[in-house]
Amino acid sequence: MFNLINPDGTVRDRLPVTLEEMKRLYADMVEARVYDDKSIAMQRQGRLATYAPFRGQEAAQIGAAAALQAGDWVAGTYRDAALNWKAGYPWRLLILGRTGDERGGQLPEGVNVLPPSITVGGHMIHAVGLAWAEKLKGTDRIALTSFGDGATSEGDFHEAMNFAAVYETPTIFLCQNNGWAISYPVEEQTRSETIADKAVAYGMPGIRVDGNDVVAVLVAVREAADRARRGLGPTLIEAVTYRMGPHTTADDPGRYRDEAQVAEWERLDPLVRVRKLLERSGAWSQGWQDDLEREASSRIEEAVAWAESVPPPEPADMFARMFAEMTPNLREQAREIHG
Amino acid sequence: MFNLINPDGTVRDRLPVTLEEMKRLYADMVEARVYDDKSIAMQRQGRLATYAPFRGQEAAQIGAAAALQAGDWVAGTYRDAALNWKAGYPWRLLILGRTGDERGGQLPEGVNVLPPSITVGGHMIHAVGLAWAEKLKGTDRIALTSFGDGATSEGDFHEAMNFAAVYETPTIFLCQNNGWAISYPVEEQTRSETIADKAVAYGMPGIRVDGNDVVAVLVAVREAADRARRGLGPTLIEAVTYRMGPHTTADDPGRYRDEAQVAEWERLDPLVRVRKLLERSGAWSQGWQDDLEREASSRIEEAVAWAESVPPPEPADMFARMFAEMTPNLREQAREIHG
Amino acid sequence: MAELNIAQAINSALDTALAADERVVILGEDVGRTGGVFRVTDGLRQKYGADRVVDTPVAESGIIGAAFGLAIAGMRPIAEIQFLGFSYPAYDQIVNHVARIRNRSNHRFTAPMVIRIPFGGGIGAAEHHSESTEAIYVHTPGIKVVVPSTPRDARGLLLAAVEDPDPVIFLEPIRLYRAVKEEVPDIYYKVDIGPLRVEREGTDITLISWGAMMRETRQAAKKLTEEGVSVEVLDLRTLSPLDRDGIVASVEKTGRAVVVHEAPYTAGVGAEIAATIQERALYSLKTPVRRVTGWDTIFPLKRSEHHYLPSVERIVAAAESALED
Amino acid sequence: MAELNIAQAINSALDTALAADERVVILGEDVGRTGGVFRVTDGLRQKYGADRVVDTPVAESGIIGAAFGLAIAGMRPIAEIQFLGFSYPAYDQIVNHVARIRNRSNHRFTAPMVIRIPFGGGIGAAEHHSESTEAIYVHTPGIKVVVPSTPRDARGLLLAAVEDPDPVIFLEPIRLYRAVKEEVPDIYYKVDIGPLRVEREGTDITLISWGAMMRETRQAAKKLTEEGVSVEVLDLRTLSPLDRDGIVASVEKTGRAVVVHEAPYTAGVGAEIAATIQERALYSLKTPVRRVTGWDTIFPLKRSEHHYLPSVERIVAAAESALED
Ligand SMILES: Cc1ncc(C[n+]2csc(CCOP(=O)(O)OP(=O)(O)O)c2C)c(N)n1
Ligand SMILES: Cc1ncc(C[n+]2csc(CCOP(=O)(O)OP(=O)(O)O)c2C)c(N)n1
Ligand SMILES: [Mg+2]
Ligand SMILES: [Mg+2]
Repeated sequence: MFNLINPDGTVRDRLPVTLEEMKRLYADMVEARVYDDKSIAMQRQGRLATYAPFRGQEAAQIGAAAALQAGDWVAGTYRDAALNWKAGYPWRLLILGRTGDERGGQLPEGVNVLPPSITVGGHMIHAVGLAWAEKLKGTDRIALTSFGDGATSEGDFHEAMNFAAVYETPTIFLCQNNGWAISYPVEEQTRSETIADKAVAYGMPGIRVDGNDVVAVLVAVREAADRARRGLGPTLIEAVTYRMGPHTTADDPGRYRDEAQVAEWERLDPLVRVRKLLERSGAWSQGWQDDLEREASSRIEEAVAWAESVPPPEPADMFARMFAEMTPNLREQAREIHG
Repeated sequence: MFNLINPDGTVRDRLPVTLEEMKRLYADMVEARVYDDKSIAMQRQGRLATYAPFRGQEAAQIGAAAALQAGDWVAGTYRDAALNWKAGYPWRLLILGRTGDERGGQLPEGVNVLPPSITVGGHMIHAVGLAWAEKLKGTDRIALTSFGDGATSEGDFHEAMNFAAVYETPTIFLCQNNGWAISYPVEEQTRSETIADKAVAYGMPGIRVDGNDVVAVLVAVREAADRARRGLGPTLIEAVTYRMGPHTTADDPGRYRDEAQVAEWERLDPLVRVRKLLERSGAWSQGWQDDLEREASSRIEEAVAWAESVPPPEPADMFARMFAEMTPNLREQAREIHG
Repeated sequence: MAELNIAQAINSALDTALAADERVVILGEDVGRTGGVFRVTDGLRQKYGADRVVDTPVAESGIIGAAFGLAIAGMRPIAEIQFLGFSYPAYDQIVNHVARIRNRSNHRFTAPMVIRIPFGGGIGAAEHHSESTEAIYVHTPGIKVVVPSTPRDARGLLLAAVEDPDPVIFLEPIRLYRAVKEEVPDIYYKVDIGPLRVEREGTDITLISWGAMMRETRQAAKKLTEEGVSVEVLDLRTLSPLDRDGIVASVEKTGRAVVVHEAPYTAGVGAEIAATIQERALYSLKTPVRRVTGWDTIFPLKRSEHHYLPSVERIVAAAESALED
Repeated sequence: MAELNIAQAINSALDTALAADERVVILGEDVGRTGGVFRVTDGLRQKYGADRVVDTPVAESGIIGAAFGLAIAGMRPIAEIQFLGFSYPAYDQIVNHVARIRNRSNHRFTAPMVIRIPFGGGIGAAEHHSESTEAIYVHTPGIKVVVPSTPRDARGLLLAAVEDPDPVIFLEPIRLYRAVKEEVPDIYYKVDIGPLRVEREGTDITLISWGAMMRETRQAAKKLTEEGVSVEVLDLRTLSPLDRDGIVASVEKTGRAVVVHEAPYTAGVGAEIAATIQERALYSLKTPVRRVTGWDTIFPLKRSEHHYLPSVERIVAAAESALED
């Protein structure tokens, strides 16, 4: 398993990032975690719908997004808020979406992140089509799709991997193997040794990386992105990580998993090891940490305030969103709802 | 690639079959080829619907079926008439089916062959469920599913392989890699080195065998069957073979493939090598060959005569076949059709 | 007898079926360890073991296809799909195989299996969690479609479905899982698949619904009754085969009908019901059959859900307009 | 102008679209080298290259999902599924993604793509090759469903579908591919998606159909005309959005209607049409709307096909019984 930063913050190898970059990655992970915590709290207060926390997966998501360029495509899941945010999806729209408002899916022009997919598995092939289009158009854009261990059981994973390999599309398949598909552990989901091994079936490189090591993920995705941009086709990256929280705020992991396992992964926290590394370089202080958290908090609170101030959707919007131009049938129904 | 009999009829190794068994395998392949030829001819005469010839794949099909025991399940495709027949599907019912009569799918009790699947890929998982049931019931029956190279691109292949591995069902996955999915060559369908390699993704053994060598196929399937019966789970077998004829009688392979390729495979004919081997052992003579062909012909002609004598289906059958007991709606419609 | 809600009634039916017939196995995502995302299979794995209550990979086509094989080889599988919107990856297996094997083999092979699927909106869920696409399965010959709206029916219909020699899709109204309780016999009893249930008798107008919309329909009926209207309420319970005789008999009596469903308007099951009524009872009809349905839009997220779901007011308004004719 | 059959008209539209807009790409099983199993894409790969007319693996979900991604990123994909019965593995992609991205992203991302699918029975084909399950797509908000029955409409509707900013399922009646020829303009022209075509005007009864069943419907109309009946014939051409106004206008004039389709009776598109007519034109109706449809059975194999498909006789009989009222 490819890894650069040890859990205690020591490094295996010279890191291919500057200290400034390292601090940026850390700051982003902190901000993501603040968002995660706030989202859970807001769900408890009844202000947000069911939420799928990513705690423990910050390194995989921030590291991957940090390796992308503006204009690259991202197609991820309901658990990928940190990835999507780092790729340009504003907190305020993510939050608006979670209040149950379709306008949360309307990304700013230029941000090529698809609104997260809620069905498991269906979106991976989209990143193949997106990348294929860029290849046909002759741009150097690529597409990254992120998905869970559970998603690799879906037939759509297989078709997506195969299409990407066959047409050599510039696609990165990023599997966040977080140990669980809701209550079903990854050890039972498949008998392949690793998820990275599955790349063999498609003649594609398969890389296994420590998903709690933000730099290792960054490097792995960057290399895959380079290959993709150079026309060498797709890569599967398995980022080995862990879902520290429940599947969603509606889930009770006590029903199916051992606290001991959670405690073990607690030791491997993706933020802690970077903090230790920075500490060792004299680049971390409690004051800085407090600043980061306070600033992140205030940005996210602003976003929340904004989202909560968005007037409720008009009934007419529902009809208008179906096609470029409303059909006579929809016009009629929109009139009817207005009474 | 596992292989025992060379194209010239010499052998690589001591064959684990008696001369009598060898003759039986040969006789079955001859009978299958007679059926294939007749089916094409009858389609040309307008007596049978579109037909998918298996010429060139006799060894893969007869060898595989010969390795099974009575009661084992078989779930194959539209091209598997030889396999199905050897597993107990009578010619007369296969032919009745091809006249466009659902009664052709009504196998005799005790013959556990599913009527062939026409959709590509959907039936592989059935063999997982069938085998799983036998495992739960504690019998030593297994299930074999046969499919083409093209079918390995379907998501259902992936889900079937994964379920079989996860639940360790006694299932044999037999891929007849015949080089083509209609007009799409196997080299383009996937970038994996071989189809057998795909087994890695499921932690399953993957065997590549010379599909034109009836004994090699027999041995490979027998070993997989032994493993399955001993509770060691599923196996993927790639039988490398070639579709000598068109995809179906409606297809014109001249549009997409080189005659040179066909000629090359002609030299590897699965019947010829066994004939040469038998010749070398003094067990083949032209007279015997003529007998085999004549007897096969007459059996198949009898089957054809029988199928053609089956009175046309009653309209009522269509309704009665939907459920164990007709719904009021179907009873009404059945009355209506009677005028 | 015990006071049970629908989720508990289904759990009790599953328990009964597992105990009564060792061929019964349950399989689906998260049905085992955690007892299903709605806790409907709670406790069953502990009681019957991991071989009979089986957690599966996230692969809906695999679940249905494997259950189909199990059924053909003599088991009685009960497969769960987590939400109706996730049944689509299994659509091919359901339509092209499950619904067809009896026909394909002229009765030689059959697939006695149940596919349990929670469905419907109203809980402010994420995308894909609110579908009511029962019409696509009602349009599929070879499978039955059952939709309870009461705990008693839920238990009885599910036991009937498990015993049925043919495949049954069993749709469970999420919004009602824990909304209603009633006395449910713990004896082994079945509610026949097919006949509708006349829930309230009346002579002025027939309200027709199923599943979660029965709640609004009942409330509308109550309101109309208070206004002095004599309302007949039909809970269809089975959507395929449809109890056409029951529907027609009611409308022949009342001369007016309102069909209520959550699914989109166009080509929903309401269309079939309205078409049937005009076909067989045109001359009894005093006014067109009204359809009060979801709109022809994607089921919206939480903030717009109340705009989408048929309300008591819309049902009452439709009934009142019908009563004017 | 050239005399073309429907297969040729579609081929000519594809050729025109590929030439006119370099964003257009065709993908599907066997569409390239061999020009499609019905030869509808014949010659296009040779002319436009393997990058624009792309043979794909046998993976319907992959084809639709990849086309969807292509469309979002600015291409204009035309995906082919070989038969309607093979569209089911792609059902999830169509319903859960293709039909929903505009809604999910509030117009930010869209999927302007065409899904071409041959459909319908009558050629004595193997199982799964004769489906007419258009109703399941008509019931799906967010996609349009188009069905030509003439060469001229085929070319014009396909060019309109390629230009449409939203996804269009384009159903091609197999039985008519080579059955009819007519003069088809080679200029770039479009036939609007939506409006039905009044193929024959009349005042006594309206016959409504689409796709391959237009043939039997036309023959029935001819027969009835010979008997002195004034028949109006509607070719719907677009099933979603449905031209309700056009249908209602005709039935308000004639007071009688027969809907003809191959799909099973229960919850077919005929149900929607009958429901709409009774809803909006009840008081014009002299007699119930008749549905002449396939039965609620699996589409049978060759020997029983003639029992299944609506015949000219059944249409005429339904019309005659309607005319008695
Ligand atoms: C097609 C489909 N099937 C089932 C579900 C229900 N479901 C939601 S998340 C999930 C588990 C996914 O696990 P994994 O892919 O590992 O992602 P994670 O939640 O761990 O990030 C399931 C089964 C769904 N959303 N879509
Ligand atoms: C789901 C589905 N998609 C497409 C088809 C059309 N089709 C029939 S056979 C075939 C090629 C299959 O190739 P392969 O699996 O290699 O089997 P072979 O015909 O070579 O035996 C295709 C695409 C189908 N029958 N089912
Ligand atoms: Mg996971
Ligand atoms: Mg092949």
